[in-house]
Amino acid sequence: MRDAVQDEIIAQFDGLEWLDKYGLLISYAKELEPMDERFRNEENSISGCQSKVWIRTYKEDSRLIIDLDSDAMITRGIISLLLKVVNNRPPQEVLDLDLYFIDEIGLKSNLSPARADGLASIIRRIREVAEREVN
Amino acid sequence: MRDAVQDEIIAQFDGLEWLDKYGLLISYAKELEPMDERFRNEENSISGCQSKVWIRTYKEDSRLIIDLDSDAMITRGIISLLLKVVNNRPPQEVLDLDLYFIDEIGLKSNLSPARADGLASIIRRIREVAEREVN
Amino acid sequence: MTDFKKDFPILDKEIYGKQLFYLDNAATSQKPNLVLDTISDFYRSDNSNIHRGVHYLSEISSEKYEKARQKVCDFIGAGNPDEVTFTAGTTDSINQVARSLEPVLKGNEVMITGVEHHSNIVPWQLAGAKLRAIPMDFDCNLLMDSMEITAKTKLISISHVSNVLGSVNKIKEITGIAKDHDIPVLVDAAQSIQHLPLDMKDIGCDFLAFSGHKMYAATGVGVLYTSERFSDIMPAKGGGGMVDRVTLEETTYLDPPLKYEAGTPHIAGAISIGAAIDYMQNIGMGRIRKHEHEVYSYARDRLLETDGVTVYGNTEEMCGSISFNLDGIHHYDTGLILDKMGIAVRTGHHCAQPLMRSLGTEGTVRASFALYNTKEDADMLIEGIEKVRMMYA
Amino acid sequence: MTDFKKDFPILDKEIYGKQLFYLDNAATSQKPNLVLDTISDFYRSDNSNIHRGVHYLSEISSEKYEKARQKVCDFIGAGNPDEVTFTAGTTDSINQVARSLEPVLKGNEVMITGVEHHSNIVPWQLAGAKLRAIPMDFDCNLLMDSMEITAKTKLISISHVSNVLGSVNKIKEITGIAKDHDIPVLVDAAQSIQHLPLDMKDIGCDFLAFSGHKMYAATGVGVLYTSERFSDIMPAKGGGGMVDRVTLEETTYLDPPLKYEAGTPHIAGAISIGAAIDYMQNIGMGRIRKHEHEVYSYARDRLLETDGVTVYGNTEEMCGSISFNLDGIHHYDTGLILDKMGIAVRTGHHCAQPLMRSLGTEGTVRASFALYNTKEDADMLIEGIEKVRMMYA
Ligand SMILES: Cc1ncc(COP(=O)(O)O)c(C=O)c1O
Ligand SMILES: Cc1ncc(COP(=O)(O)O)c(C=O)c1O
Repeated sequence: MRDAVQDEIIAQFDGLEWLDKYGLLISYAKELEPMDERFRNEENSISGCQSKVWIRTYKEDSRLIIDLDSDAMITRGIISLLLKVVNNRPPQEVLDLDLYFIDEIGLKSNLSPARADGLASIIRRIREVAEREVN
Repeated sequence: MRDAVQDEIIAQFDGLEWLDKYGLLISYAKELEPMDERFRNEENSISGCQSKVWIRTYKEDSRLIIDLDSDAMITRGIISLLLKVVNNRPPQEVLDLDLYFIDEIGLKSNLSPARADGLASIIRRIREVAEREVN
Repeated sequence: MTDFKKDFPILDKEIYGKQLFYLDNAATSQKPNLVLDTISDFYRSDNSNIHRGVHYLSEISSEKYEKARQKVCDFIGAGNPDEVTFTAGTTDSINQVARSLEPVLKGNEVMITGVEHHSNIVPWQLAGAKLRAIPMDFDCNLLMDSMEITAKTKLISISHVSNVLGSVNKIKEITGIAKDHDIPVLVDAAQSIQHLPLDMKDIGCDFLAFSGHKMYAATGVGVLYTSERFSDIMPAKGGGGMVDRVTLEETTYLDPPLKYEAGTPHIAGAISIGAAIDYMQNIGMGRIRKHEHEVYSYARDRLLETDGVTVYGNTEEMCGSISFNLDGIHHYDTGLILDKMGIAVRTGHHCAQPLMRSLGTEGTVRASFALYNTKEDADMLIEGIEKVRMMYA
Repeated sequence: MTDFKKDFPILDKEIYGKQLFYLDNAATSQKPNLVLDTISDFYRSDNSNIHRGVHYLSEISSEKYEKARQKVCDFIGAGNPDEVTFTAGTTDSINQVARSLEPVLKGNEVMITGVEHHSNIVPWQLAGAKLRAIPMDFDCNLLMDSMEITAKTKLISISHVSNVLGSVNKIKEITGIAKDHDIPVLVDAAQSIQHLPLDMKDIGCDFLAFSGHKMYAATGVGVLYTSERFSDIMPAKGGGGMVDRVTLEETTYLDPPLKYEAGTPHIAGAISIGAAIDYMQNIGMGRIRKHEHEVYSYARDRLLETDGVTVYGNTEEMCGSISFNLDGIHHYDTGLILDKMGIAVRTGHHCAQPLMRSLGTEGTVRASFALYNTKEDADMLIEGIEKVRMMYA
């Protein structure tokens, strides 16, 4: 099922050269609200990434609120896009989402288990949280 | 330096097919006087061979007498040829010998360190004994 | 039956001016074009170190390596790919288990069989375990009823198929008994992975070891399957790629499979195992089994019919190897003469000295078959044997 | 200077539509045609298991394998080929030594340096030894005068060249000191064997470890040199090919090198190391050193001149790797962007977490050079870095 937010992201990246895509990711990174320093700790970190990634989640009005941050800009940029798509939705919706934009804007390689980047780990973690909230 | 005994062996093998060479080796094997059972023991055995090989040596009138045997016929045949060339000579002569017949009758591969057959081990052992007797 | 020989370039070879008949497959198998091309393509267009790389080649290499792991997982019916680690071969796999279990094995006992390869004997001795063998009858059938499990038995480690006899051990019976005693089981599949379909869920063993080079893949690579149940044993080796946090004082490890893969693995080798699996699965394991069974039975029957030949071992199911001797003729002589007729067999103790002692021989001649062997190869072997006998008449 | 790139087919490759600039050689090197053809020819016309074979292919394979051992022996100036054993790689080599020396090391100390790769840290921890590091200054020069050898120091194990910094450690000074205290020395030559001429007689170490895949040869193979002085240590692994007599009660071993080569070795891999040595010697190690030094110094100087770049380490002699960071830019970002320009570098901790802690960073960008790299590659790297900086401006 297509989803307006993802389609808009895809349209933005469409036809861009790699360096321009990364430029765009960097500008998205700059938009992302940084996570409060005191939450950027070991406990909230997601392992298996080359850059550090921190996650916090909580429920508000039966919606899943996700706060993500990273010390690397490109990871932040990807995180920023990801949050546009998954943040602030009912947990079941998060679980049902098909994150096709990742593949379509050319970041699929960042998803491969081989890549230590850990976009896959981030998504896996979000799904786990959503699953827990649904049950 | 050419040597009459080796040259005769070479002439005999010259032009033969492999199976005929082996046939000839088998007939040489049958000529070889078997070593007395009681000497075919662990102590006299040469390791590193796929077939068992036993060796006894002693000096007689300043000549090195070598007694060799094996449980495999082709090894016995080779041993039989080898003894024709090296047996019953002064130790220094044994050391000086160039055993070119092995190469020329096509048994060089049996000499290679790779081949576990151990013709190389047998020759090494004979040389060691001769060396000891010279010193 | 299609002619699989055409897929293996080496089998075209002539030696001493004669066509090669390769019957030393239990020692190592030949490689099909698919495997050769996969290795070559890897080095020519993907080669890079894997994991933690940010660049394109590293990503491609990592992906192909992990895909090979997944293929092995599916091929042996493992629960998940984390149970599959690449090693340097069967011997390395077994040594790793021996090393990891050493704290438990030291001063205790490992139960093996009387047909084991040295690689399933010496590692346990180095780990400080005593060995006991499941008794067997004259035909080398394991006598399960006489197996003496004691309080000291901490592991059962058995070959699936004997590399000497071709006898197939009933490993499911053994895992059944082991389960009753809660003893882990290692299966040495060096001689079965290329012949029989294997399913970890069905067999129910805890460890499985095999080599790439005997299953149409590269040398220097193997597999160790470790059931999830044992995902917390100590790694046998330390190094890059398997650690989480390292200080001079203390180190923490990643989860399996990475935890068990210290250092740069044999990347090309692992990928070649994937290709070998593809090759076998393209034919179909059932079809391979059927063809091999036909050729093996034919060869065995012809040997049994030949005068002056002693064939060793006789169990219900058999595959791969046949061991024999010509009466009154040294196995080494037989091997040397067959070689000169272009027939490659192996002779000697086949790294199974305890079995040789049970058989009452110093060594045997072993002809061992792969999927590309045919009845014609068996006929050549018999012809060769007749010639050897004539030479000794 | 001839263009060596033409000998390496992969270097022709385009990625993301751009020419590949491969600067990840410390992780693994690419393979010249000579090595590729040697591997392919082996599998296509010689492949067989080695030792104890009576047949033609086995003999050819054994001969080529032993010839490779002799080449390694000559290449590193070992006393004799029995001191050379083939392993699965540097990590495996070091683990074998750790396993063999465990009785001596357990509860005692191993002296390392602060720049070590995890593969020269974790094996000693697994063997139950405590680690101490030779202190170093800010530039990562080892401070030999501050090295504290105690009665518990049973081994000194040091890398010849740091895989992170490219710093060359003065191993001859260390073997000198070690000799005074009668302590054995292991040299991890993973990052020097491909760059610097090595001579065991001159260096005077007891063990030397390196990997094939970093010296233009196959993956999954390495070397362990063990000085004759240590020819009687226990083997780290047990299995086929290394035993003399095996019973269930007791096993006796062959002499080195076979004693240390349990199981079927990586035959094709060992032979590929021989071919890689031929390739390097055809050029000449002196000529390689001269060319690499020129390119390395040029690249390092250009990096030092570039604004906003921090370069780590600074020792008298350097080769191979250069580690750096762009101020305010995460190493991972730098690596990802360089990748998209076709420039392959590695980023992260490079399996040297203790060193990262000393450098006060989570990770670095590492460009590492091989004999085929040129000043043009260095220029591309600088150009790439400028672009990264612009994107973050
Ligand atoms: C200095 C050093 N030691 C050891 C190793 C481990 O080598 P391998 O992964 O080939 O076993 C490496 C390679 O990364 C290294 O650079
Ligand atoms: C039954 C069995 N186990 C173990 C091994 C050892 O395999 P590798 O030499 O590949 O480590 C072999 C191979 O000879 C074997 O046949």
